Amino acid sequence: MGTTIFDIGEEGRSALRLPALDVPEKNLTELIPAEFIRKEDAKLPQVSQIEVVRHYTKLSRMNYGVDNGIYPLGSCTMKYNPRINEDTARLPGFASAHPLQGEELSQGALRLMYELGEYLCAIGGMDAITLQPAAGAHGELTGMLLIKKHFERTKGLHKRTKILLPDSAHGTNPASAAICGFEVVHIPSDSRGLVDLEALQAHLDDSVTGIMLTNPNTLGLFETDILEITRLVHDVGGLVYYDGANLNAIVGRARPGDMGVDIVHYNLHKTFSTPHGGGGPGAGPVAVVKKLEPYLPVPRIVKDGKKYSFDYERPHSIGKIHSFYGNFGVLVRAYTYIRMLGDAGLKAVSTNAVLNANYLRARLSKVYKAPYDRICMHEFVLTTKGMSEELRTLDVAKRLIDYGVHPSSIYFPLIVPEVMMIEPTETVSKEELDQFADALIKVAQEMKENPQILKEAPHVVPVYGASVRRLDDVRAAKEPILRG
Amino acid sequence: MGTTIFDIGEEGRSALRLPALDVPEKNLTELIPAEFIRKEDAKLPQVSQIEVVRHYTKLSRMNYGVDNGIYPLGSCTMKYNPRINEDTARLPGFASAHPLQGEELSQGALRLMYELGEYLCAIGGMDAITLQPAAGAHGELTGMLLIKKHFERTKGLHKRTKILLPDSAHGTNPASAAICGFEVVHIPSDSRGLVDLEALQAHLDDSVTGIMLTNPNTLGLFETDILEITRLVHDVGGLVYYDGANLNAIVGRARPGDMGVDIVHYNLHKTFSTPHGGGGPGAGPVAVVKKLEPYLPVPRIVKDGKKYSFDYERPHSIGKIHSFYGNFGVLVRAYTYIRMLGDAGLKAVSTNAVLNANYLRARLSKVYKAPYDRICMHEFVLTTKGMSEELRTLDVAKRLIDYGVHPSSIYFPLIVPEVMMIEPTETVSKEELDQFADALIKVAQEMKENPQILKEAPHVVPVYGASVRRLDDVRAAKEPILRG
Amino acid sequence: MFEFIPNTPEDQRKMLAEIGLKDVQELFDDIPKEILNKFKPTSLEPLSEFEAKQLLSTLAQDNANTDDYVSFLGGGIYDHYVPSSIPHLISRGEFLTCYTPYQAELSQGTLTWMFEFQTMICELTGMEVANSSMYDGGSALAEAMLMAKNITERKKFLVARSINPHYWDCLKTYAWGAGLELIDVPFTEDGRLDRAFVQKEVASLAGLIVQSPNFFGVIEDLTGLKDAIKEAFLMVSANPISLGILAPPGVFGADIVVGEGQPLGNFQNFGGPLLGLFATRMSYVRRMPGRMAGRTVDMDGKTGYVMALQTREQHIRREKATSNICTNQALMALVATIYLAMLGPHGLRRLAEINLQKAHYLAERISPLPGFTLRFSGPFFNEFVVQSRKKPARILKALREDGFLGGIDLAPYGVLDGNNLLIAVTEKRTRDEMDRFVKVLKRT
Amino acid sequence: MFEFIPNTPEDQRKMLAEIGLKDVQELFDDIPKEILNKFKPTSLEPLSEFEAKQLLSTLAQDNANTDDYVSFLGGGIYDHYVPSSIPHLISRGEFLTCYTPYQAELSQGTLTWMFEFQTMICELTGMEVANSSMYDGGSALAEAMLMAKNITERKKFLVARSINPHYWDCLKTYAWGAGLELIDVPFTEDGRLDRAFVQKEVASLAGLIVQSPNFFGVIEDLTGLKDAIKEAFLMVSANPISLGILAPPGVFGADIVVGEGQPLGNFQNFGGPLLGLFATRMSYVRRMPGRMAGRTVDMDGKTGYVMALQTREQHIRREKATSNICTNQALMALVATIYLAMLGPHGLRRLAEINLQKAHYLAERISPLPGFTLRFSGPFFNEFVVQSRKKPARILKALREDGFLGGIDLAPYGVLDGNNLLIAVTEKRTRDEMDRFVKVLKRT
Ligand SMILES: Cc1ncc(COP(=O)(O)O)c(C=O)c1O
Ligand SMILES: Cc1ncc(COP(=O)(O)O)c(C=O)c1O
Repeated sequence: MGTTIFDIGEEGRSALRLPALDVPEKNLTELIPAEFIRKEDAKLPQVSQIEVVRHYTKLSRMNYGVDNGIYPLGSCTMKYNPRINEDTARLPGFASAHPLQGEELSQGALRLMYELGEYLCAIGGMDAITLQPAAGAHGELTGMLLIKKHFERTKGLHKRTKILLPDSAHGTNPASAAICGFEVVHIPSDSRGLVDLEALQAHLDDSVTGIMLTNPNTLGLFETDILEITRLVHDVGGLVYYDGANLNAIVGRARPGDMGVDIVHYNLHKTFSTPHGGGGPGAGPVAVVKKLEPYLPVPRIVKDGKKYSFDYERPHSIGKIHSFYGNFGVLVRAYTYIRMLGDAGLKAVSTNAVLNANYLRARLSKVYKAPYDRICMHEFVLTTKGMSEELRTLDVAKRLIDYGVHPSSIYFPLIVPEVMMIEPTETVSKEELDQFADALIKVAQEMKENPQILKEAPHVVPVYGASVRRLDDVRAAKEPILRG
Repeated sequence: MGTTIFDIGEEGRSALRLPALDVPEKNLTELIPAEFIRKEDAKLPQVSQIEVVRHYTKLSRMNYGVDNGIYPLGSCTMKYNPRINEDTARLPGFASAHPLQGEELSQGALRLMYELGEYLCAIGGMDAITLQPAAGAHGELTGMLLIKKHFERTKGLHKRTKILLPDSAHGTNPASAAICGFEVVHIPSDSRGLVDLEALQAHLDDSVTGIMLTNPNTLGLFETDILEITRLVHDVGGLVYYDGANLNAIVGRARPGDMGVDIVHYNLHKTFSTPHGGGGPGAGPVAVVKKLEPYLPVPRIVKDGKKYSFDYERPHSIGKIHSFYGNFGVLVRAYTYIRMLGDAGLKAVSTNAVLNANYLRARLSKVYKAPYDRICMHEFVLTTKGMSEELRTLDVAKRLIDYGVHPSSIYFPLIVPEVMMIEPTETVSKEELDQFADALIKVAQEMKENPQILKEAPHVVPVYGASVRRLDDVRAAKEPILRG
Repeated sequence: MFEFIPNTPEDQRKMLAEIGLKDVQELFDDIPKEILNKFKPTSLEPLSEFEAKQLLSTLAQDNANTDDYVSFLGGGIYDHYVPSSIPHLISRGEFLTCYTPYQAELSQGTLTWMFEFQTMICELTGMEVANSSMYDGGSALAEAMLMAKNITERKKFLVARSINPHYWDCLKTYAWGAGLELIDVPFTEDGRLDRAFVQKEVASLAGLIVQSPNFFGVIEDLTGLKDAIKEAFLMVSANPISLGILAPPGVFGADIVVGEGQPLGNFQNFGGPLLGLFATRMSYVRRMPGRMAGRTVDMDGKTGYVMALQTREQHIRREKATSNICTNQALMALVATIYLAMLGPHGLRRLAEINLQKAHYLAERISPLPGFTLRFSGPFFNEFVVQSRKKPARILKALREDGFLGGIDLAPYGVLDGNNLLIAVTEKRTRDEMDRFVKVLKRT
Repeated sequence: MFEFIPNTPEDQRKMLAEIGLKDVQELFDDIPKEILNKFKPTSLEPLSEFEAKQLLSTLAQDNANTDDYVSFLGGGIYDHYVPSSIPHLISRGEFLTCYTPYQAELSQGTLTWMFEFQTMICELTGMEVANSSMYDGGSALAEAMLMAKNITERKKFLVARSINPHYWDCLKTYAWGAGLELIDVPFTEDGRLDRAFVQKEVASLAGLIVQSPNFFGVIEDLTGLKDAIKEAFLMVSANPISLGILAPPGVFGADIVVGEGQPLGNFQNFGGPLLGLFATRMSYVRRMPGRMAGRTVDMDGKTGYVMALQTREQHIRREKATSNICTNQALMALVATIYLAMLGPHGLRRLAEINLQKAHYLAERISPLPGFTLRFSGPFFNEFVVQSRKKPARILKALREDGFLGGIDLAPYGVLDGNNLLIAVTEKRTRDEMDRFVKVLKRT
């Protein structure tokens, strides 16, 4: 372990023969002034093709993905990534299309984007959409820019400076708002784990641009007062931004648009099954109500008769937020998924996502503390607080690894101490849920009987499991070694 | 471990939705007599798609392939399988072509086969070829049938009944000959490890159809008397069959056709880099000298101007030996490989295959006994005979697994006791050779110092290595459980 | 240096030093000079991967394929849908680049799926034991014949003339090689085996070879056949997809069941690689060709798998082996395993039903057309023979121009008089495609 | 049941019993009835995988692609050859289906390649530290601007008008959002940044943004720029392939180097997913956006990797984070890592040379043609602007009919007067293709 590709190979090896230069070769300095020419080659690895294949095959085996077992990261919706998505995204007409080849030669891609936009609007109950954002946070930023544009256009920007955020919000929410210069005001959660309505009201005035709301929230709870919240915010002229990261809980049965929200982002890499790729790419389309449509990024994709085209003539648009049209390849995957599921499938997604979460909650809340012990949506939180003097949730997570399953999200949301945030998704079987629950229950027992084994976890185990023992994060922060 | 797909899933699950039936559905018994209809469904697994993907991903991780490290099985040429081969073989024009779509619509496939035949003839120094055999043994059988046909046509079959085989021959050789009813006569090897010329001569008379010769032989030695051997066999009217499984040793620098052989089979899954697939598919084209061409299987691929076609009008052909034209997808891979290498690449293959083998031999013969300690070709044999009272080569092999490398072939060829037959191929790096040699040398030391650890090997180790401990073969033979 | 060969000149220098040689040429001193001097290269220049890809793409584009054409071709190879998961899974290096599981502890993946495959093939065929693959449907049938010969020690075989003529050709070749006698069994007007003929030839019979659905797509009546031929072997070649609805040959007393496994999730591959299926009775297991995985335990008593009954095989038994097969069609068997796991029992049955229903839909629309009749009256699965007034070549040409691979002209096979087209219909064919197909037929 | 959802009705029943509910509807009781009642479905019927594949294939066929056309399109996205090994390796489920390496011990594969990637990007750019990806070249440039603003606490940026106009559009959007002032720096007749203009605007400058090779393909002269702007940030966007032969921005004192990593083995993907590259000085590492892997040791002292300096990131620092980025473009960074490992130092240099030589070959053949001139005199890499007498739309149409994607018409960008075509040449273009291209130009 620890071996990088730089530790492999020998001077002079290469893994790819280049096509022959079939034009007369000129002296380099005839073409480029000598002072612009690189003096020393970049120190890249020198390896043959088999060494590349072996090295990255080996690295892959030191990873754990959805394909390896349950991966119940809360707020991440680590569902199965159908292989058909990969194949459709790699069709040459998609993978080898150039973004500037012209509308006429891109009708298939434009139609796909147009229709995907329509589907997402229908799923969200919204009026118009941009597919440009490359991830959820990028969508949030787009949303903040839309809010800013709205108040600029309606001449409210001078006094409207604040954005309200429940304290359970994901870190990207405040970070996105901050880029636009909005002042972030945190709204506490109440004992139900929901937005504290009184606290909200206390902050509502005409200095507010709006609220960013995650629903179901990051505790896995549906904001039951959402109609009241959106009304209150609208009453002071504010806009409601809906973080749709948790759409998996309600897809096919309830729509943000019917809750009074103005802007919503979707995470295609969560709800719509596109693979997470070790951290990305994703896609974070943003849908809006009619009145915000003029501000959406350019180009928009429009349809005229049977012809699709890019519309750049949008004087009030916030402009572009991606070099081209967003993560098109991710859009192809989501399109494929939505078409395969249809309405019945989409509804089955939320049904089973919520069922699975509640089943786990029912089994685990007997052993761990569920701070909000009630029917949850697609995910729920537990805490180890009070279960041990010496052990933390981190130790529980690391010990879970020894049982061949991936731990849940931990230490998020910030408002629950020693939290585990568990989202099984609809694509795990009951047997896998039981395997995960059994492991977690076993670990709870070990907390009492054998705390040392948790502290030393994970242990290195065959086939699946850790490839190293517990790693020293502190050292990595103190003396960062960030390149070889 | 031990879990099969049948142990997973639940009644009612399925991993694939079928296309809707878009024609009016009739009652089954209107279409098929009731007595022909299956009463009970086949008991197949009932699993969702994610369960399929997880199960087979997990199974794959319990395997070790060329992609995982050195795989020095003697006589198997476990070289790197370039990924480009997979991509060219899966081009729709190849993978989704139907064998009976007609010559006119198959010109690309026919051209590929025609040209591959030409290349293989040129590489082997032969006159004509069939690409039909699906593997080496299938090629051998084809060769035996050609010999039989030759003597049938030349009216020699009544007296010619024997086939000569060096005792170092691969088991497929005698088995293939036996199918044709030939009597197998074993020729012993002499002290050099080569065909004993005297013994050969003693058996040469007009009862002989010919000889099956592997060259370099399975001890990794070039039959230095080959010109003499082929001459002697020809002198009594016999034919020489050349088992080309070991062509990797000489490709690009010497040709069976220049050694006086009449028939040669190639193993495309060895010399020409097509993947072994867990046991197949391979391809075993058979090339012949001019006089045997009329007997080659139908159809032959012929070229007329720019047009390629199938020729079935071959009255003296032995007939068909494959449902269609052989393992076409394997042929595409070999074609790709040969075109990428060109002459310079082919020569570099044998240079480095032989260099690597000799390097390992030089290092290892200091510790293990090399029964034929001289310059070898692409492979060599060692024995553990005399190194330990209680340990066998099997134990050495199993212990090697603990070091993360794949053992060599063992117990073949049969003429060397406690043999290891080591073929590194040209595609391993010196570092990997050293890693393998170091491990084998370490194990030799352990044989003396810690025999028990060898007996208990392999141990279950993380990332790579065994997924189970040593398995009970005897039990599997005594009480065979061959299905779940 | 070449991308597939790691050795650099410096590596070579170090290695030669260890060996005690000066030059790589010396490694080849054992090869007689006369041989080396005769060497002639191929005159091929090396190509970069990109150039090779371009070249192969050009060749591939010179073939029709069933993505671009709407295919009604069958005759042993069928245009079924291959689920995306399959190529993805079998492309994993650990499946693709390993060999025969010689070291069981490093091959539990392969051995486990082999065991699964064997189980599934037993289930499909109604037999007790299956091997883990043969080369193809044709050679599997030939191997069945050789096994029957070995067990019965007889040489006379009856072969239904309604079997796939490509298999029939293979049988002839093998039979000639092994000195066996093949007697053709004719078929009757319904397209099925002439049972009366069989009755007359039972004496000293080694076995009867029959295919169902046969080459004409017609389902043979296997009832009572085994009784009729007594101790002679009943060998049945079956389309595995059809076994989703058809009673398995095992229930009719078959001794050996073989088949072509391509339809089980394998691409058509211009006819190869294919997948030979082979199953028999447990009592014959030690006479059976081909590799098998068996369940056992490891030193800790944990379940694991090994290659079983290797003493049948050529590397141990040599000229007395049950077969010469060594390298088989493992990867295609893995494909079939995953395919059957994906479908499950209900899926396989439904798939068979869809094939059946669609084929009958098309047959019913073609048979009333003037100039076309269904050739046989027997029940059929997903394939049928149409007799036409016009030459099939002309009809196929018209169809081709409209984007159809319209079927197989049976003229070259010489088994049927007149103009005959073999037409197959899989689940991939839509009603719309079939209706358009019929329109073209009408026009011709 | 759906193939992606394992639960059977029986599973559901058991689970509901454990939860203590009767019906799945009860799980959704928290959702206000008014909301549920308003729900409207999309009216999409489920499709089988086969049907979906057919549908998507139809859509894909409705796009040109650079397999079927000979492409001279660039402008930030290039038709380089993608080696087969790359899609195969990144398709391994363990790479494809994992997420951000939150549990380092189960993510050593991802963390190791991140570390490798960071190292390679440092090597290419001549910088000290790199993150593990941004969304794309455009947003990477915008993030560089935000970082410069945060560190310098200034708001005025000079932006070379010769940068990619798509990036320029992104900068405008971000700048407006963050309240920054952007001043365009014109370019001179050789197609390069007007240095005199820069000199005049140095006061209270936060940073200068320049691209090299710039949008016109011209290599900017970066010498002395950092000295000219003093403590203001020099931000350079670079084409990573060009860095095989061009002196890295680091040697010219760049503070931040960004770029579009698509050319490093990624498909063109109709413009996404792409790969934002981002590198800076070690002294700014704690102000840098994006994820990074760092080397550390495990409990046994063995080397391993973790996510480093997470305290910069939004999940800890929230509104004070260096960026809002969370999900990034990891898989594309893995592609780039494998690509650079495959090429090696000599391969990358040679690849850059081939691009350069071929582009110049074509430019030299176009420039003497009547009605065509090279627009700029400055040195260029693999792309150049041709000014034409005729309208580019007409020229492109003629080219298209001959199978060429002939270049980018620069009219819509409004940065150049007259008729201008941007033409890119990669290693995939053969001399024959270029000669045919020139013939078509001659004809038009
Ligand atoms: C609730 C919530 N909002 C926003 C995000 C940010 O989405 P992304 O990572 O796609 O930028 C996440 C991501 O995990 C999230 O869980
Ligand atoms: C020397 C030799 N001959 C023949 C064969 C048989 O080839 P195949 O396995 O392709 O049938 C082998 C296979 O290992 C071999 O090593």
